[in-house]
Amino acid sequence: MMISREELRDSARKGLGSDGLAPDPVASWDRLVDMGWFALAVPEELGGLGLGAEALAAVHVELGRALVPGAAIAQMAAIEVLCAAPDFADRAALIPAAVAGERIGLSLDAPGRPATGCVIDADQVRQLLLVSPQRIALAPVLGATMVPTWDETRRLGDVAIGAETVIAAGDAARGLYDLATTRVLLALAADAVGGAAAALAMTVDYLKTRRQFDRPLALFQALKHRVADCQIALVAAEALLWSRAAAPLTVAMAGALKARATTMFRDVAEEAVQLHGGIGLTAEHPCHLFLKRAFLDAALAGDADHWNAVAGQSALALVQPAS
Amino acid sequence: MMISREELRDSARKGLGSDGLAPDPVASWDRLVDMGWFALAVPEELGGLGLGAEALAAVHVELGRALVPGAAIAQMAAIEVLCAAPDFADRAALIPAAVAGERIGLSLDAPGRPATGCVIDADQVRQLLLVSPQRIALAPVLGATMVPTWDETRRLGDVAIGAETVIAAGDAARGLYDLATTRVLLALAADAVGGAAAALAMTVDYLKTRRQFDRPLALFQALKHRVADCQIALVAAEALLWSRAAAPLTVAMAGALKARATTMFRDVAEEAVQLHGGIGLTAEHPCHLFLKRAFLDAALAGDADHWNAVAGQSALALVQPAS
Amino acid sequence: MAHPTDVSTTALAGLRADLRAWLAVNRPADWRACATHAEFAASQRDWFRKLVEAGYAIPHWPAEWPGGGRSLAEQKVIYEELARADAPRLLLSFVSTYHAFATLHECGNAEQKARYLPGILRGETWCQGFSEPGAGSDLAAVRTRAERRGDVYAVNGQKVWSTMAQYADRCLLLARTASEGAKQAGLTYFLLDMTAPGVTVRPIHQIQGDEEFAEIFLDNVEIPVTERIGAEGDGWAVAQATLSSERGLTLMELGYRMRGALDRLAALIGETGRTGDAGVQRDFGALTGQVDAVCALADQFLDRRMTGQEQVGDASVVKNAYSRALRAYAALGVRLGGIAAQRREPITYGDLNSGNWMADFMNSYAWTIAGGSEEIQRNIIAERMLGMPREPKGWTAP
Amino acid sequence: MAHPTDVSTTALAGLRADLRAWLAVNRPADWRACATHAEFAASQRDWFRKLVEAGYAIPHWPAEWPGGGRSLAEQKVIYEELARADAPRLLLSFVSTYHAFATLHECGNAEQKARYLPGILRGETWCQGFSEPGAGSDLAAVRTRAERRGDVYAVNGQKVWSTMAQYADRCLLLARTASEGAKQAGLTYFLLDMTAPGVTVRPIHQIQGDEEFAEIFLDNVEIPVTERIGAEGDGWAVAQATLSSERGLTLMELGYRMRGALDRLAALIGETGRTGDAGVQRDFGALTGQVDAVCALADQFLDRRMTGQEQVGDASVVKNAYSRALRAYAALGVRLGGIAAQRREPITYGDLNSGNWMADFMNSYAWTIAGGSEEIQRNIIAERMLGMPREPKGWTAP
Repeated sequence: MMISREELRDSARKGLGSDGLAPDPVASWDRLVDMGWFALAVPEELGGLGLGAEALAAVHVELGRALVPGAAIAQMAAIEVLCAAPDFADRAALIPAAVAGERIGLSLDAPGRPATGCVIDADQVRQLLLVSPQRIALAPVLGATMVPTWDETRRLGDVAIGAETVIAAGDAARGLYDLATTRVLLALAADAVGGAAAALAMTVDYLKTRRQFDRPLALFQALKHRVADCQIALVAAEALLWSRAAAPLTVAMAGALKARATTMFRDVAEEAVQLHGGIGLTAEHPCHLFLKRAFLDAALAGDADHWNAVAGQSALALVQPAS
Repeated sequence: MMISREELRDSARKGLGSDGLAPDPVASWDRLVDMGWFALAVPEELGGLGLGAEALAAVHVELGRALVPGAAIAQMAAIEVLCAAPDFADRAALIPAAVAGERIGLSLDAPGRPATGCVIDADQVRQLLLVSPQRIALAPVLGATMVPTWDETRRLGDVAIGAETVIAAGDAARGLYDLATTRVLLALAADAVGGAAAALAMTVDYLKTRRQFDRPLALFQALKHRVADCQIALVAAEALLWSRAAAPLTVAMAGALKARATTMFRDVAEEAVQLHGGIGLTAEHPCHLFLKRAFLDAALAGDADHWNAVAGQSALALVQPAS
Repeated sequence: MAHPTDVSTTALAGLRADLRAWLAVNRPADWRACATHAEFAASQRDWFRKLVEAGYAIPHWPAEWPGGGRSLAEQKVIYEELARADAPRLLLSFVSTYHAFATLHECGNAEQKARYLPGILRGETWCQGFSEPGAGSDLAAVRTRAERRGDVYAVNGQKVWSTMAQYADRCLLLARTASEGAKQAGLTYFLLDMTAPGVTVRPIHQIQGDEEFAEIFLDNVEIPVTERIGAEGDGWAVAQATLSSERGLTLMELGYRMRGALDRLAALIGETGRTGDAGVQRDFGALTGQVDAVCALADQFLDRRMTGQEQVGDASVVKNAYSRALRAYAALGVRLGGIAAQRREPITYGDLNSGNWMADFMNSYAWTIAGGSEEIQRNIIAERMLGMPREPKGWTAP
Repeated sequence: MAHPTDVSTTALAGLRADLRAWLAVNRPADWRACATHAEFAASQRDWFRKLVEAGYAIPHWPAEWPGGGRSLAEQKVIYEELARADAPRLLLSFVSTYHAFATLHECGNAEQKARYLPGILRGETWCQGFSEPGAGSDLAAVRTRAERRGDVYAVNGQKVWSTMAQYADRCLLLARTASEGAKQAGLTYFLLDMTAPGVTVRPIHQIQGDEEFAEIFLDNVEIPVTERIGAEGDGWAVAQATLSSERGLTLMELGYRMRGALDRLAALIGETGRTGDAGVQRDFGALTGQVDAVCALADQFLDRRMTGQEQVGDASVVKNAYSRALRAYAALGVRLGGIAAQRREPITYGDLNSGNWMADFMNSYAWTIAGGSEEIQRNIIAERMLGMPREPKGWTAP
């Protein structure tokens, strides 16, 4: 990509840095618009930056790190699908509007989830892009019922939709489905890597500061080894993320990455709460926000059970059993 | 039981104590005979001690602790099956002979194992008791092919057998199958508890003695927490063992116990090797004997995958799905 | 405390039958429906009153108290049956009937006993003021100051993680009266009236939405000298009496409750169509084995107590085994629940195995962190059961 | 060592194509069939000779050596292709071409270089004499004594865990020449002729049946002063040069080999009829993700080295991630293999992912214990990557 991972990271941190953890939903959506991130994957001929998966991942790592609320993952994937559907006439107006922040929901065919359920920020979405391997369609959102969610940084809702406009079917739909799915899975993996990095850093800082039995907790070897284990898992998941972002990606590969990264985030966030001790159990400390985001990341767009099975089946299918 | 767990334990330790770990196979078989353990479960009217599952478990804990070689588990289960088959005329001669040490093999219908394969001490067994839920039969052993085994304390072989004499069929066979299976599973769980206790004690001693960076390894908190984890798993598995030995036992319950205890033994033995460092990798140190016995215990008579699935199915069958 | 008399099996069976019959009529069916923690506290008061009237609330008190004088075997039967009937856990009265009772009974003077013990049966509730923001698992590090001023002590400081302190009438308070010498030697034990001027209680908002714990702020609170238990400097010893007042019954009860609640997981497996999933069968089967092992362990622990064979560290093993199983139970529920489990449902107060999987999962941390974290328990097991050396006291950061 | 020149993508592709073609003809097909460790050592010698002749054995040496002067990117291509072709790992010549070379190249004098470097290319093998029975992960605790007696040092002591020392011609020896002052300051570095009188080598019988390591006993062995590297007391510094000579290439190669060997597990799943077992599918899928992550991590590590971005602790992370994946790989094989996996099959020398599951499992401990145990790596990660405080040196048992 023309803009490096590091440049995106630095610009994201600069942009988000002053807002603190889990910033205001409206203000941070505006900030994403202002920073031009919804144009990240839009081709240059359509007025965008024409960046690819690596840029996408770099941005979502930072959004995860700061626990930024909202539906940026869905918005960016929806925009990318529209950009890849040249025969859809309405996109000429839709893309610039979406880049400017008008919300498009994304409904990805995923296990255990109705097409109109679990839409992030459902009550603010004007249109819903329905994505399945057989068919891509756009529908107006007529109303939404928000459901309380454990993750306090993402608001889920069920929507009622109007008449659907089909954008693609057959092979074209399959291609767009693969695009949307790999992008969403990659973005969720990136979110998990960023979230885990922040949760771990917060925990290490806490252990260095907090004293018990006349010494900082960071001096207890058993705790040191546990944060070292978190670090190993985090760095390995991050390496896999960048390696996957740099090369063409199948749905199964993206799923395996998402399973690995979100499981790692869960593990790190679980350790973060335990290692924070009592303070980690109070809603006044941000520790639990990571835990809850980790669990929602793990459940969104197919969980580890689903994607690990897909990865296993896909690896088994490649091998002829020995005679 | 009339003889307490503690009395059996003490007598076993006294009897086995001087032989060291993994004692001579022939001498230790003779010792088992001398101590009268093959008569443990034989009813008093047949000249035995008439003891039950708790005594059986107490003995096998000690055999596991000392890594005693041989087929005591099969022998004792075979004797108990014969004792519970009053219609089988030959048993009048067979039982006293077996109690006196003449070897009877036991072939338990188990997943992934042919009826005449994986017989312990196959080349010394004169007869083989074939146990399946449908049919219990006895057959002369015509020959044996020993196969090298990783566990150096138990020798496995495949046998060729002659004409089978049916001992029971139908409901009677089912009852004897359940008896043999629960006894073997309980005994393997006991062996695992004993083996794990010895492996853990050896490891704790090593950590207390061995110094690195000018202090005993036992002072490193990360290592302390790992042996504490082993201790928790061991004590919990042992409590389950005694609770199961004290009450009527289904095959599924015995299987779940066996899965839990042998998995715990594996975990403890794996940690034992790691915590012994380099010395744990040499065949000259006994550490590896526990590891290999743990793995064979885990694989014999159905592995944890098998028995946990049986336990899960059985627990699911008991519950009506909520409406 | 209770006299461990030799109760015959027949008598135990009789107790069991009586209680079971009583529970069939009197068990509150709707206790899970409380919409607020305050409502739950009220339902706890009702339930405690019923149990007192029926003679099941204080089986561990001496025989001179109505419903007291029960052997440990009888107490076990009572808790088994409460768990079996899925009756509410006794949360609000727990500190009163165990901690406050044991402290007063063992260390209080005649006046103090006469003043407070009858009140407990009338429903006066106590909370515990031990933990502090800076102390956590290190009790000796208590910094709340009590300064003698004539007939009173003036107390200043802050307590935290006090179970249901916002509903408590009185508090078992540990405070520092001297800062020289060994840290333990400077502690003194008080009985605090929660309505005294200068006492402020703030419930702690827990991450799953409960308010089971509270902070207590003490701003120049005056405690009469007569409300001191033991002498100045005896606080550490008195606190040991408080802490050792309940051992094992709770974990046995909770183990049984978890075993009963495995049905919820089984139902979830059915509802999500995974009955035939071999991996789920195995994971669920392994969990049932883990829960069974916890129950066996808790039973064994109580049996050993009854026969005087309890050893140092035994309690830590049981607690750790329980807390892990609790976490594993909830984790399997969260996993199987998938995206549906991420919808926030109203929590159930006082239940650790509610089937509200995310809430259960977060609630399980109360067992791995509070009352001596898992890390502290592991130290105890390694050092006191396995005889590994303790880290020298002088170890500090370079 | 090698000059990191800017090799074009085309040149790399050419190297890859050449090597691939060469390997198609020259890769020994039967290297897994060795019946003894000695036979394996002989096959290693043959293989090294072939690689030297073809110019692929010492890509990291300077350009004046035939086959040297390759960039790190080129070295990576070479190891990728060796792994891809399932060619034998370079075990016997590893210490010679990496450790001995780096030590001589960086710290040896002109005479020493001239005497020993050409020998390595002719097939002289070296072993490493660092670890001792009492030292383990604590290298500074070396106790083997070297005493100056005129023109020689008389050396007494014992070394252990020396890879293939029983086949080595020479040894990189670390010994103590002074016992006062800082432990590190008393160490001196020697080049030892393994045929010298007083040297006895005893192979270590490993638990899986291999004899990859040996003990070295030194009984009044005389080493000429000219065979000392650096000055007396420089041993610790010289040893750092030895230990940092290979970083990353091996792990990258081993990661790729493990990824290739996933096929063995897939075949086992098919053979045991568990292709449709949902739990096995998930566990195998998760393992493929774990192995892929290790490969990505090793690649990233090498990339960072090439661009000068390597940080302290990076190597520990890669090693730990690899050793865990290796253990998980073998553990899944053992589990799926069931009772059949408990039959002892002849081991395959030099292969960590042989499909002899129990042997592979036990072999994996060499990675979690040797060369800095996982525990030491975790300390390094916590202290040097995450900045947590080190335990004070003075901490000893009470």
